[in-house]
Amino acid sequence: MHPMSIWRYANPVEFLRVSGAALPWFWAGTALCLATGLAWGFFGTPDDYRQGSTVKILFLHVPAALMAINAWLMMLAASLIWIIRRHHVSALAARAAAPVGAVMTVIALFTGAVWGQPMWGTWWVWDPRLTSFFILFVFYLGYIALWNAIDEPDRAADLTAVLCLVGSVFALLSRYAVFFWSQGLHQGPSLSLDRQENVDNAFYWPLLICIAGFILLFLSLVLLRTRTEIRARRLRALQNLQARA
Amino acid sequence: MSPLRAVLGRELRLALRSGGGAGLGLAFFLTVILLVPFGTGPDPDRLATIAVGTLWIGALLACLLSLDRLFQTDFEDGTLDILALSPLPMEMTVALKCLAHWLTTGLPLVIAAPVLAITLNLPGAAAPWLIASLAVGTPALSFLGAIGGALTVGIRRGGLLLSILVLPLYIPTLIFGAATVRAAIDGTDPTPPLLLLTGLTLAILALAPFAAAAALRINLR
Amino acid sequence: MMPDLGKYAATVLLAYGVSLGLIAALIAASLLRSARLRRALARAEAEVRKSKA
Amino acid sequence: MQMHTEKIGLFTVARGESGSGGDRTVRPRRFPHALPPPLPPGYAKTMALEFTDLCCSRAGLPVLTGLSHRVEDGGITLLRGPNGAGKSTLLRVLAGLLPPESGTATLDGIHLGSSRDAWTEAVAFAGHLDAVKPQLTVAENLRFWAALLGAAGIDAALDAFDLGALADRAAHACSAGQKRRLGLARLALVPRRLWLLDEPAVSLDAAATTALTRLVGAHRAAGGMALIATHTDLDLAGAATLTLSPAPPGITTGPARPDPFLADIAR
Repeated sequence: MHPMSIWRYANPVEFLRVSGAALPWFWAGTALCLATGLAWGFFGTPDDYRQGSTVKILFLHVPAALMAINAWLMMLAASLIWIIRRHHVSALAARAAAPVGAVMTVIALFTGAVWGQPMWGTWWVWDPRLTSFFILFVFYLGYIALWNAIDEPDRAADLTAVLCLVGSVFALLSRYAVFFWSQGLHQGPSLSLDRQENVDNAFYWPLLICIAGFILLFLSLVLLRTRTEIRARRLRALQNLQARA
Repeated sequence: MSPLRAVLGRELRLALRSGGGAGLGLAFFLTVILLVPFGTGPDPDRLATIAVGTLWIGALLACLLSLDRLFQTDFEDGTLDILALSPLPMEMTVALKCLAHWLTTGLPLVIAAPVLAITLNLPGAAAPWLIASLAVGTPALSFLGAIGGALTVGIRRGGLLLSILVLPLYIPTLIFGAATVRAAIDGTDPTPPLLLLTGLTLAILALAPFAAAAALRINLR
Repeated sequence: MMPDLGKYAATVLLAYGVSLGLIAALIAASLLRSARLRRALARAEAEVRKSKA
Repeated sequence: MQMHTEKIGLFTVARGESGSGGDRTVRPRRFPHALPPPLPPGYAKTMALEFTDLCCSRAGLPVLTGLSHRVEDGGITLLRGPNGAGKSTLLRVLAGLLPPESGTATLDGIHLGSSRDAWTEAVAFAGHLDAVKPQLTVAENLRFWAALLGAAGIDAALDAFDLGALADRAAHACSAGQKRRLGLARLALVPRRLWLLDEPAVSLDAAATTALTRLVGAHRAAGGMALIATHTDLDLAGAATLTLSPAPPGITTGPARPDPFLADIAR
């Protein structure tokens, strides 16, 4: 194997070494970005003329919603790597990411509901986007439950990878079906690459920093949890070793 | 007798013999529909507004009920090992088992649904669309259920997990199926959702056996 | 220092409080499990070394 | 340990010692387009079952650690060994149900993992489960398997284990031994090159055990091969014996693959 190959990091020992060195920096970046972005957003942005101070929820709602979807995409990629190349770290990273994605989904749903209450006059509407996130949350629950239900780690990795593939297709299908089922109250995308179409400049930079903070938070948590999963696998292997000795 | 007919005939025979539980799904469906008015009150107008949702969700749950038997008994008595080594591809075996499941569970629901719709005061004009949407949609329920059944086949008492895995997969089918009947009630054109439902079902019939067979092979290792 | 949140103060504070609480709980749970497995693994490694020696 | 690369699907992967790179579980793929390694000269025409350096683990525990053996045309091998030695695992690997982690197996020149159809048409597997449906009668059970496997009829199978009198009895009314006979009768439906039998004599009475040895004898006389895991003595003259022992307490499952989570304390 080529020494510069990225698959080098798929070796658990190598992964532990590199991630252990990187993790403090990730945590520092997370703390810095989240503190800056959220403080700027909370203290340093004006109220919206229509939505009042509720617009500050944007700085949690949008990054959490982004990460809820990106976490699933990361799990999909990791599952594919496991199926195709059978790198154990990849399967464990998918397992580690699932609860993080689920919590991000809950945050997106909760902040959406709290935000919607004064705007729409009700805590919950079956708005297509909220509903899609609700569906995504159920997929997360199923995925986590399947991991926990199977004793053999490699078999669990195989079966959850199949579920992740099927779930990805159906999460996407559900999204379009839900848009067919109900037209929404949501505003269009709040952030795009074209700054003219963006939310007001006053919100742009703090939002960007918050998104960076959430991405770093996700990465830190996934690294930490993957390290834990690797240790759990090694512990299991050592216990097997002792039991046979 | 061809291998295809052999598998299908055996599945049907097993479902219809004692302990097969072919009628249980239908009985469950009847019971659910019986309970609904106790929850909502007997007002016919109110019942009419929820009839479509009740019938479709009742069908969904009745279908779910028997899914854990789809592969579990064959897995436990070793039949699945031999089926996996037979000349039939695993995907075909899965598809045939799903077809048998639909014939013994889904089809009775399709036939019973319009009768029960009358008790829920569903407008008569919508009844043909209810039959059509269920006839087109319930095969997808059996085939999607096979994925969940295959994933949980090695898990003891996996029935609850199976429902958590399978029910979210039913969402698009439920949306288009119920939308067809609702459109008929509202007087709009019910064909677009019915066509979407048909396309969805065909795609599921084509692809689900591959996912289920892959999961079964993993569980047979 | 506290900005005037107007009539939506409760809404905004609730959203921030619960979200940050959830994130903190997730981090705490991850760290606790990490520490627990780290200890358990260290014990197991020591036992393996002892039985090898 | 030599290193060679092999084209598998889209990827070229290194086979052999994985060294520090990655933790790939090297296992033969079932994709039909995967090219099997070339056969040594003079090997392809050999009518035999041969497996080399088979390694396999169940639930993370090594079970087979580099097992090699050869069964000649018309040869019978009895698998011996204590519980947990890997007899059932070996049979499942050779049936094609369980992909080995490393090692190769060839049957009449067909590589395990290269063609599912060719392999499954050459083997018959009778596991420790009978695959008998209690709701069906004895004859219905057999007729199903006959139709599935493409057999002409079930009379020969009924005769092989003297099941004629039981033909119309519901299988749930059969004793354990009768169910076993029904499960084994499947072997007599269609000719297969290799029989893989897991404890076939369990719960069989003396007469049925004789019927079993007679059936295996006829199979051998027709040039068939068999691998039989058994604790009881079967009267099979000239049968070879392969004794399996539980994997030694150690790290690796074989020459090719150390457990990736124990790589640092592997040999």
